[in-house]
Amino acid sequence: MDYENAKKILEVKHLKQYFNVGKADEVRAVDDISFDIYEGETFGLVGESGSGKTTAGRAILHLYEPTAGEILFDGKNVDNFTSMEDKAEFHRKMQMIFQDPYASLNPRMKVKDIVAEGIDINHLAKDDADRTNQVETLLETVGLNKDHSSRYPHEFSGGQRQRIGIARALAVHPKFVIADEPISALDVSIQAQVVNLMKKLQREQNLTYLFIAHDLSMVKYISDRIGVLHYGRMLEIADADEIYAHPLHDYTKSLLSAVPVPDPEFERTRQEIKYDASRENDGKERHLVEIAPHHYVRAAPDEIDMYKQRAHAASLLKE
Amino acid sequence: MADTVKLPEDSFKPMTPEDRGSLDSEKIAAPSLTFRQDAWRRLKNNKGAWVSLIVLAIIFIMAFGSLFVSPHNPNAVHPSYANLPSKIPGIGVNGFNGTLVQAGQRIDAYKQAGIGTGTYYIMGTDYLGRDLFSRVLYGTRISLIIALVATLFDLTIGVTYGMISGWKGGRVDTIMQRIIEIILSIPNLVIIVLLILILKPGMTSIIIAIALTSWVNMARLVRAQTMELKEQEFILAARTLGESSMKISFKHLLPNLSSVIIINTMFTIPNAIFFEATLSYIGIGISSPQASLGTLLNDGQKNFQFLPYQMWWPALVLSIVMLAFNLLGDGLRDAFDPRTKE
Amino acid sequence: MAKYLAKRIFYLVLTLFIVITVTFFLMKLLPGTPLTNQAKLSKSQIALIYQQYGLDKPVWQQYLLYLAGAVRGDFGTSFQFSDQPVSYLISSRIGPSLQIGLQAMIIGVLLGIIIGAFGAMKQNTWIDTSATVVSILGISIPSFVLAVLLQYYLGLKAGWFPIAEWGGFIYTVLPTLALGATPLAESARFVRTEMVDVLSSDYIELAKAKGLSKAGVIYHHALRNSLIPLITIVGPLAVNIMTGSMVVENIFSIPGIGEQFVKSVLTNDYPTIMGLTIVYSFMLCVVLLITDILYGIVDPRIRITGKAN
Amino acid sequence: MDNEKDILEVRNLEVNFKTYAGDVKAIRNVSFDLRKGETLAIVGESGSGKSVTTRTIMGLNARNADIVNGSIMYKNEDLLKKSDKDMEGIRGQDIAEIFQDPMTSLDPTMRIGRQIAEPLMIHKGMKKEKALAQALEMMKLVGITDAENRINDYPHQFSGGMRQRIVIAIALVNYPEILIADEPTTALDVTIQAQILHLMKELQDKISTSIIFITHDLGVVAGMADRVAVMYAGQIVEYGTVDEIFYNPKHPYTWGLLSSMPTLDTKSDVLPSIPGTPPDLLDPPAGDAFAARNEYALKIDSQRQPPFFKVSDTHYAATWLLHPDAPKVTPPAQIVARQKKFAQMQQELFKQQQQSHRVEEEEEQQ
Repeated sequence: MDYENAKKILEVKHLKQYFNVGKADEVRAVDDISFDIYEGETFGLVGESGSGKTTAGRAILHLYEPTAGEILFDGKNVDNFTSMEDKAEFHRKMQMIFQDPYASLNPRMKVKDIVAEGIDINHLAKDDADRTNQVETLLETVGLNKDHSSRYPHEFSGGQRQRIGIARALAVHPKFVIADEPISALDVSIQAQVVNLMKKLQREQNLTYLFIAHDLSMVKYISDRIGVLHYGRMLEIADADEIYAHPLHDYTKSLLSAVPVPDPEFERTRQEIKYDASRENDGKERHLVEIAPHHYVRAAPDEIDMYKQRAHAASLLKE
Repeated sequence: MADTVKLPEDSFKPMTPEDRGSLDSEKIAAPSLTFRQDAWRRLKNNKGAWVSLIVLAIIFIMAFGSLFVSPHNPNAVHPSYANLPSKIPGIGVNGFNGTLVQAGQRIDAYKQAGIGTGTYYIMGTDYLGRDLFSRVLYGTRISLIIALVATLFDLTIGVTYGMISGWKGGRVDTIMQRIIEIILSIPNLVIIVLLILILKPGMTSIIIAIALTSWVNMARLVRAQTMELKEQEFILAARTLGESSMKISFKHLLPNLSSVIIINTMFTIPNAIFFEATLSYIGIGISSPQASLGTLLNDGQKNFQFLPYQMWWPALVLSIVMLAFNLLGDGLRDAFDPRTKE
Repeated sequence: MAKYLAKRIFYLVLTLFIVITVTFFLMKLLPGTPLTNQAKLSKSQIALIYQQYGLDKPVWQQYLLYLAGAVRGDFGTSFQFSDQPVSYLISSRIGPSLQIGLQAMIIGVLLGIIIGAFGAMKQNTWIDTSATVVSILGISIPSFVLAVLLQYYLGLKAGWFPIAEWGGFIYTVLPTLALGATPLAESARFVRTEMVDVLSSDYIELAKAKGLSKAGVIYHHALRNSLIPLITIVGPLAVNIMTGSMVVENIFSIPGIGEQFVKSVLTNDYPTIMGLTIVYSFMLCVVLLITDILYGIVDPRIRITGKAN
Repeated sequence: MDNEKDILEVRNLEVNFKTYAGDVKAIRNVSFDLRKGETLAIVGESGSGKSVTTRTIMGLNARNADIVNGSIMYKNEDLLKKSDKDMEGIRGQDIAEIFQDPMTSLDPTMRIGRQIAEPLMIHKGMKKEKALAQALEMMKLVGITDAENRINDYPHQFSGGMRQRIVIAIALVNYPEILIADEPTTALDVTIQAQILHLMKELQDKISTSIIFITHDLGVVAGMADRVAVMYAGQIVEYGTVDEIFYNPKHPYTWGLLSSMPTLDTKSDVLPSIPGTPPDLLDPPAGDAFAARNEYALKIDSQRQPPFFKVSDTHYAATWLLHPDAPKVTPPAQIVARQKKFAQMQQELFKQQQQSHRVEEEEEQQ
């Protein structure tokens, strides 16, 4: 990844998203996370259920009012958007692909109206014919045909629905797309279709992705850089290849060691690494520290040396 | 096995694009059914609901048709024709042939009253000689109007209240729910009685009173459903596209709430009819010469011991209307429930 | 739990306060006084009576006095029966109402559970159909129609039960049946739906996979899980019974508060109407509170966190 | 293929589901065996019929299911011919099942100790105290910490992983001969999944039960299974030992499945993917159900269903590509690499065998 010439499209700074603040059941879904996303890259966000990855995605899209922290999109603070134009532009440039292909399409609307929703809101079509034309082009882009436009969502399979969802997001020509577990509800043979489609679109339309998932092999495959989320905290950020080859944080190691691989030989010799999560709550102040170039680990001041040694051992650091 | 069968010669040529044409894997095999068509299909399979729908249609047509065509004037008093039993042309069964038992003997009441053989009172007459059938039609009409108007209020107030409460959430929701809880803590009938006392008995007061109390249930159901829908990803998708709350409510929420609303309406209508009947029965609802099913029941009950048909007829009609709405509501609930899909 | 209870009791008091306030001012809006039904009286007599009822004071003072009285269970004096305090009217009549109400509730709900459970177990058979017919009829036939029919056929014609009298248990049978029909139908319907739902759940599948017999699955797993939610409809059922009792008590001439309420409404006896409104609301609030607490006790998922809903 | 070691033999099973639009042919002529002590994985996508197969074995199919044909032989008796009463005796005693979602498969209102003890009380006629004592042992065995204090807890007080351990305890408490695991880890996170799979293997050694493992995750299969059956559109399309399926797959669908999953090393820019969607079983295609999505499809695929062709004694695949007259095709790159590895493994195995042969001969000579 060429960090020197890359432009930051999204900067998340100390984002906190708490629910039921001050009540007995307060939930710190996202607890002070910071990361940047560069234009044109795919940033993978992995974590187990309850790690706050979906909440983080929604908070970035401003579907929630953040408890604290800043989100800069294209250098502008998202919180400061007050005028209707600013907000509309933000919603055009940042789009989302959802997890559940069944719940993400309104069952009472025809496919063409679902896809055209963004076009209608932003008045992107000159007239009805233009609208129809745009919708049909979009459907073809995602591998469906125009006959599908007058049907209802329940007539489609999961993979087809997911592609309709992608067409809806693309309708407003976004620059940045948050994909919230877009393939986890799909069958294996369909997952590859959707991932290939997303990659193709990225190349053709120069999209930037925030790819949220719990399937580590797929995240590794599609992402340039990866952030590991655990209990609402970012534990490690690095290049995709590097984090998989040389994870520095114990949690990342444990997570990687648990991924099942479709290779019986490998599976027979696999060693799981156990991780004791209670260590994270020992009361020490921890922050993301750049241990090796562009490789960040959440560490307490007295742990930095330990991580640096690990980085040395993996020859990520030169003398 | 397969080797023994002679296979066509070109069997093992790779499939050509033409061959593939017939094997479209993106094709949708099942017939295209919209949500509404699908629900309609399931409703038609439900005999009870289907019959109820027809019965209700007939009752509606008769009740409102009697505005134009009515066998007799419902308010025309004929003291000499008082308390005649049912007489239906062509039916000779006791109870429907104009005879009644008086002092141990079955006599023809019509002959006794000096009425020609061509005159029939299908449901008999009341103590003032008014045609009961016309009065039942008239009463049904009043009951239905009250129920429908009250339901209209219920739809507007209840649906709006529920949607706002569910959509806004947080403190707004808490306050709105507290209000509902307080209303629920007073029995409905007590509230209605209080309101009618203030507004003076009559049709308008009953409609207002029922409308003001019956929306609570609708509001609660709509709220619960809205809260569920609010978290659905298609609503989130609309929000990420920058759709306004107002537009989301009309484009996404309402269509998806419609089944809940329709089903609940099928239960509020009989409820309103029941409340009206109860009030009129107690004596603070509709007052004569106007008639509703409740007042007819009240009149009929006074003579039930001697002239049971005077209560049987309105009771039968009331029960059938209630039954039909309940069955239709049940049928609709099943029809709209995707889980009953088979 | 204690905190939750305190909160609920606070809301109960608040609700009653609002009910008292609203009814008081509603009644003040009404035309008519205790004297509306009386023959012409001289001015001094009217003044005397006004003074006696405290009607000569400013409205806000009357309100505070009423509020203070209500807290002590004193709802003023009846217009209709002068000299009779409303509280006495109510307390002397609440017994029969409670007896019939409770009997109807218990019999109705118990029978409803049995009918509903059988319907769900024998889903889509004639048993299910007849259970549905019973519950739909119970909901569709108004209780006063049923009451009149019962009175005529079982009381008058068959002579099995006394009609329109009040004495021992035998006198409560017909009103109990008339009143119990709705709770029976409602709970049968509710239990059936819940049970059908429960029977299609994963843990029932697991219970079957354990090798439990059909009866075992129902008895050990399905029944409890479908009966717990029944508690939530006890409140609405209680309302139903209160409403029903107003007409049923009238038909059977039972000296209860329902009959009193109707009588007071017909004679514009405002203090009694107000007193009864408050009593009805109080009873309903208490029922709702008890069911909420009960729900917390019976359902382990709620028990631990100590909060309902 | 009748084998003494076979504990369950499923033959020519056909199951339809009646719907308003017609019969959905959910299982179309499925046969397989389960051997004693082995883990047989049935792999397939949603709707391929894998869950219906296990439900049919358990006798727990939905009301609208219609078993058209077939037999399921267990201990020389056909389970499909057994009465409800007899099946009750078999379920939870001889054949037990673990379900997919641990969050919903436990009774929310019953203490977990009682839930684990229930199969003992039903099948062994144990008294409650004794059954609970044994349930406690089982809880310890499946790794529930602080079991003594938690035996009276309710399901909602446990995490998803712990609940699945409880479900496993319920299934294994009677030491069943056959355990059916229907996607037991799909709802769990990877780290928890790894723990549960580990636990299952450990318990299989201790209890020596045969497992039918239903899943769509080939990664899980690679670690769990001894033999694998791949299902597509209500039929088994390929079966063999785990090494044969993963290193020497013959069916294009298996090829597609294996190569469309990226491994941690996959670098290519485009993932090989299977185009389109599975066929609608309301009206299954006449020929090979996979033909429409198969880039290697032959003319005959659209006309005739392929029979099983033998690859080895243990490995069969239903594809016309194995017919002697069929053209030779080159599978996707990833599959070629896998096949290379398989050839190597075979060679090594051959060498080893020869070596041991030689050793034996030498020993004999001495």
